Amino acid sequence: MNILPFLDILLASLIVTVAASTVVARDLFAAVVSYVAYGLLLAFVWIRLYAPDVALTEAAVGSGVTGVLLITAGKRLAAIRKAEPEAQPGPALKWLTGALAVLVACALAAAILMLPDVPPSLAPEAVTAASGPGAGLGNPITAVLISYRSFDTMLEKVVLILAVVGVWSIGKDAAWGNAPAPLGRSRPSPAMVFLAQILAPIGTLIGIHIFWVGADAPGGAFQGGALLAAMWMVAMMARFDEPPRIDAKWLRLGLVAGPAVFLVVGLAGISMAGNFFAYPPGFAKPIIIFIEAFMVLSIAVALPLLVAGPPSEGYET
Amino acid sequence: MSPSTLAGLVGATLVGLGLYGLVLHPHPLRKLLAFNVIGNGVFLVFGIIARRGAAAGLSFDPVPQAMVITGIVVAFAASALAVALILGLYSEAGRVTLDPDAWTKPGPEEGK
Amino acid sequence: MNELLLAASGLILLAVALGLARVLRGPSEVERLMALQLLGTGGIAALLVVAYATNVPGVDDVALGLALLAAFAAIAFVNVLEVEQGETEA
Amino acid sequence: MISLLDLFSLAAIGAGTFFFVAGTVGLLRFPDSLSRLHALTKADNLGLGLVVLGLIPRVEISLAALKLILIWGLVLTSGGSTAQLIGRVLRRGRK
Amino acid sequence: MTAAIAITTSGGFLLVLSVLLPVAGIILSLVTGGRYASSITLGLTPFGFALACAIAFCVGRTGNPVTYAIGGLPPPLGIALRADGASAVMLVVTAMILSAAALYAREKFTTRRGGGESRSALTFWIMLQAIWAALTIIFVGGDLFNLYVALELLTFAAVPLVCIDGRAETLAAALRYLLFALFGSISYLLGVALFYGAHGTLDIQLLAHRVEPTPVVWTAAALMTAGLLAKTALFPLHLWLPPAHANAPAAASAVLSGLVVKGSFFLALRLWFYVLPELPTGQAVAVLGGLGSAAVIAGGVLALRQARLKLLIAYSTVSQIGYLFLVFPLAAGAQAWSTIGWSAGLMQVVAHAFAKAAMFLAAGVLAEAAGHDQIAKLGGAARALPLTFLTLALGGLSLIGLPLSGGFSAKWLMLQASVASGQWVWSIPILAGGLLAAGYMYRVLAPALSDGEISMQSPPRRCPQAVALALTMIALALGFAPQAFFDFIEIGRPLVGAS
Repeated sequence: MNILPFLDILLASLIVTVAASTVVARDLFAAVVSYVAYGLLLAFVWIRLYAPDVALTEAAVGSGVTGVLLITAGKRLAAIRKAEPEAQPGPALKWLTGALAVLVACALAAAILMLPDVPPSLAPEAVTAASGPGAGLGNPITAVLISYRSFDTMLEKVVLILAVVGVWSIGKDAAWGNAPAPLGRSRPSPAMVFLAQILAPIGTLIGIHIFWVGADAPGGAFQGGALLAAMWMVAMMARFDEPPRIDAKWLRLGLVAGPAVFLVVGLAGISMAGNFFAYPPGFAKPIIIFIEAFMVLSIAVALPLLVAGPPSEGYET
Repeated sequence: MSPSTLAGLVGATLVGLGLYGLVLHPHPLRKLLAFNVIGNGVFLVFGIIARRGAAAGLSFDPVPQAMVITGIVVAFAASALAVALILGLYSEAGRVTLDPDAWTKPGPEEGK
Repeated sequence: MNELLLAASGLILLAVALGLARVLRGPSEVERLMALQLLGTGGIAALLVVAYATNVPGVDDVALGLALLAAFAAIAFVNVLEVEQGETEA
Repeated sequence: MISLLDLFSLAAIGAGTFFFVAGTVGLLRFPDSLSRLHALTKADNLGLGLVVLGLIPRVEISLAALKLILIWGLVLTSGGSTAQLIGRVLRRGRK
Repeated sequence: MTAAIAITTSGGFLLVLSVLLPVAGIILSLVTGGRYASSITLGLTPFGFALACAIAFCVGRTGNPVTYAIGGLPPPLGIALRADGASAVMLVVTAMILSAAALYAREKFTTRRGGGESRSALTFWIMLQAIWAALTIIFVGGDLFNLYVALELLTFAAVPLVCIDGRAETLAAALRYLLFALFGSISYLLGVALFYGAHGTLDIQLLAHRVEPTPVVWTAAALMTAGLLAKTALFPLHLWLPPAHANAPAAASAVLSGLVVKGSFFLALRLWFYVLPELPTGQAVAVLGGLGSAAVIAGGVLALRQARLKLLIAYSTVSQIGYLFLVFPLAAGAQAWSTIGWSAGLMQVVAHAFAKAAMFLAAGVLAEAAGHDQIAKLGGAARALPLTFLTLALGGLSLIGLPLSGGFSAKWLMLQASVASGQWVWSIPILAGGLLAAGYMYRVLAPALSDGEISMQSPPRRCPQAVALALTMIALALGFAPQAFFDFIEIGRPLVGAS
């Protein structure tokens, strides 16, 4: 007897149930918590799909940091929801939307079932190229992210910068330059301080470890950077550290370090390897790790700032 | 049914569920949650495509997996911007409705 | 052997997922978060067992990351509750 | 053919599973928040601990075993501290 | 070898530089702080314009698209950039309108000498450069996933511009815009996933050779199109556009209405005319044309009912976007008339970009000088602000489609294509839209030319007025575009001359 299919079916039904409760839960906070649970279960699914790199990213970014962001917002907004009655959509609209959703889901499911029997794949090319002179990495996903599709990855870092500036821009004019509001209460409880003291150093080590092994094993700049970001947030919640002033020079430099180094190395590629964003054969791996190190820095700086929100008026450093 | 097909069907269901929530919920944070449900459904579709593309000694096709990693980070950035807008709206107006009529109706200059 | 491991992992997953009923039932926010914490821990356990039964490489690092994030999430959630308490006190 | 080591693994993981089930039952059935918290912490720590214990004989490299223990340690520390924190919140909420 | 179709051509490096220039500008602006952001942006625009012209020159000289394989890694594993005639034109237009918007905004979003960095200035200049970077990638990108990242970049750049003044109303508009845009991106991404699953590549040229009319491809195309329609604000997905465009500062409105919505429209063109040209798309393009017609009418009618000038111009955008989608039925296939349809579509994109940007800038001058933009209270404004109303009137000329303007060329060519292809039915919305545009332009101009006496809060500034007028002059000058222009935009289009 083979149990694996049953496990998969269990997992699938759990995911759908939790997603449904995210969508239909009456209580706002319950919906948010359901969503975080959904993210955790998804990490499990990614392992079942042989995607440990994605599982780690989903756990760190999709569930961890996003979870904190949403739960904090949900907690603040749950209070007003009761005060403000919302216009509920009428039954006709509900049925219509439901029918549309079912239609889309069915069409999509049919399309997925009709994908070609002999699936196309770039895996052979990626494996050959990843171990070739251009990259020299054991983890083909890292090779795809930093070498073949480096352009995507650099632009995605620019997206993070824009998101940070966009979040800052929602603050007040008078508050510009200030730090965002602190993440924790003014006198954190001893238990939290204790936990943060233990967690932050261990977590930092694990984050660096996951970045470092990323060249050859699951992990990499995204995952390592997200773990470091989480640890910085822990330190800020326990008030070891405060959110930085948004006009701090080091903060700006840290934010742009990843894309800036990527851009400079990409430009240098034309003289070193004959093409923009090409790496000279033989030096590819050290260069990739060099770029990744700065990307880790940028991610570790950007994610906590995105959660911390716009600069705050009431708070002076 | 193979695990990857199952995951694909789950992905399709998630997209449908999220779409329902995105259209119907009046509260912007609920809309954002629904959007994220859709997003993860889409990532799962990438996931099964990666899993189907197992070849050359790999259990997966690395290209779609790399795209999912990029997508997850972008989706987080989007959620952060949306949350900042929702909270900004709340602190500015004390409410978070998206209905445009609600903003234009009580405006004193507009009414005259 | 592997089948038994998978069965155990399925059981753990089922158990902690049933605990998620607390997310909907509440009644308070603390309860919802407790169910989430149980899911986090149980998820790590089930993940480890499945990974060793199906030989997916690199899962120990994923589980390590998950354990770290479970702790992070727990801190963040309690922090959310505490900030609110602090405000009501003041 | 099941070896003694395998038997040990199974027993430990089985016991771990039991604690998770028990923890869930406690979370769902216990009448008040504090006793639910109590059930949850026990399940967390013992359940995961036993599962890790059962898996350790099955890993080849000692580094992986170390990682497993680290995982348990992390969950233990955070579980304990958060239980205390949640307890605080609950007690204050009751006043 | 598959690489044969995507090797780097001479001049290809210009494409990479034109993307990296604004990216470098963003990085520099953030590091040096808002005080220098405006100088950095204004300093880079001439270079960006020169690069766009150089790319256009390379395309025109060889008569073939300019391509570049990034990192020397050709598709399917690598990413290629590819500029054809249409991309080159869009690059030049983007550089011109962004430069104009930057000049216009120079005084408004400035930092006082000795003062610290200001919120609105830093946001505006960084987002302006980000729009530039995103649009450049959208116009030259050759990989569907790369284009997804560019679409997201565009969203993240455009949304903060909408709420730059921070009022609750604008925050709500920005939030609605963001949610629509996110839905659009995720729907697009789902289509990308299916394309990859079915054909194992996302490179537009490779995909064009591999696609077959299977249900998977149709589903993917439908999903991507739906997402792009939401981002382009095609009726009935237009609800987010008017509040967002009407509430942004004038310079931002001009860019949003003139260029940003064209970005997602351009991707729709890429999808249907570059990825799927070999497929029988008859019914699909008819649906798009039908939605476009509905948008022309609905947008025009709604514009007639607006009380505020900026809202009226925003609804006029909804209507003019409708015209763009008539290009799908009118340029489909490889008939002689489809060339006319293609010319008409591109001309409409370009003419509307200039005219609408000019009108939003003019509306900005007016709103600043008069302190409001209520149409009913504009009596006599034309005498106080003659240049501004000249701009509005001439821009309106192009929107209506009166002779000797870019808008006239576009609509005349559309009529020709609909007659030549026997698709008479499309000429109804083309003509009706012109009448509606005449109606809403009359609503603006008639009170302004009347005898009323409007009180000016501040004297109008000269430079912004001149910038707006220059843009509208370009929109008119497009009416004299020579045949060489229409030949140029055909460069690199699949199926051209195949019949």
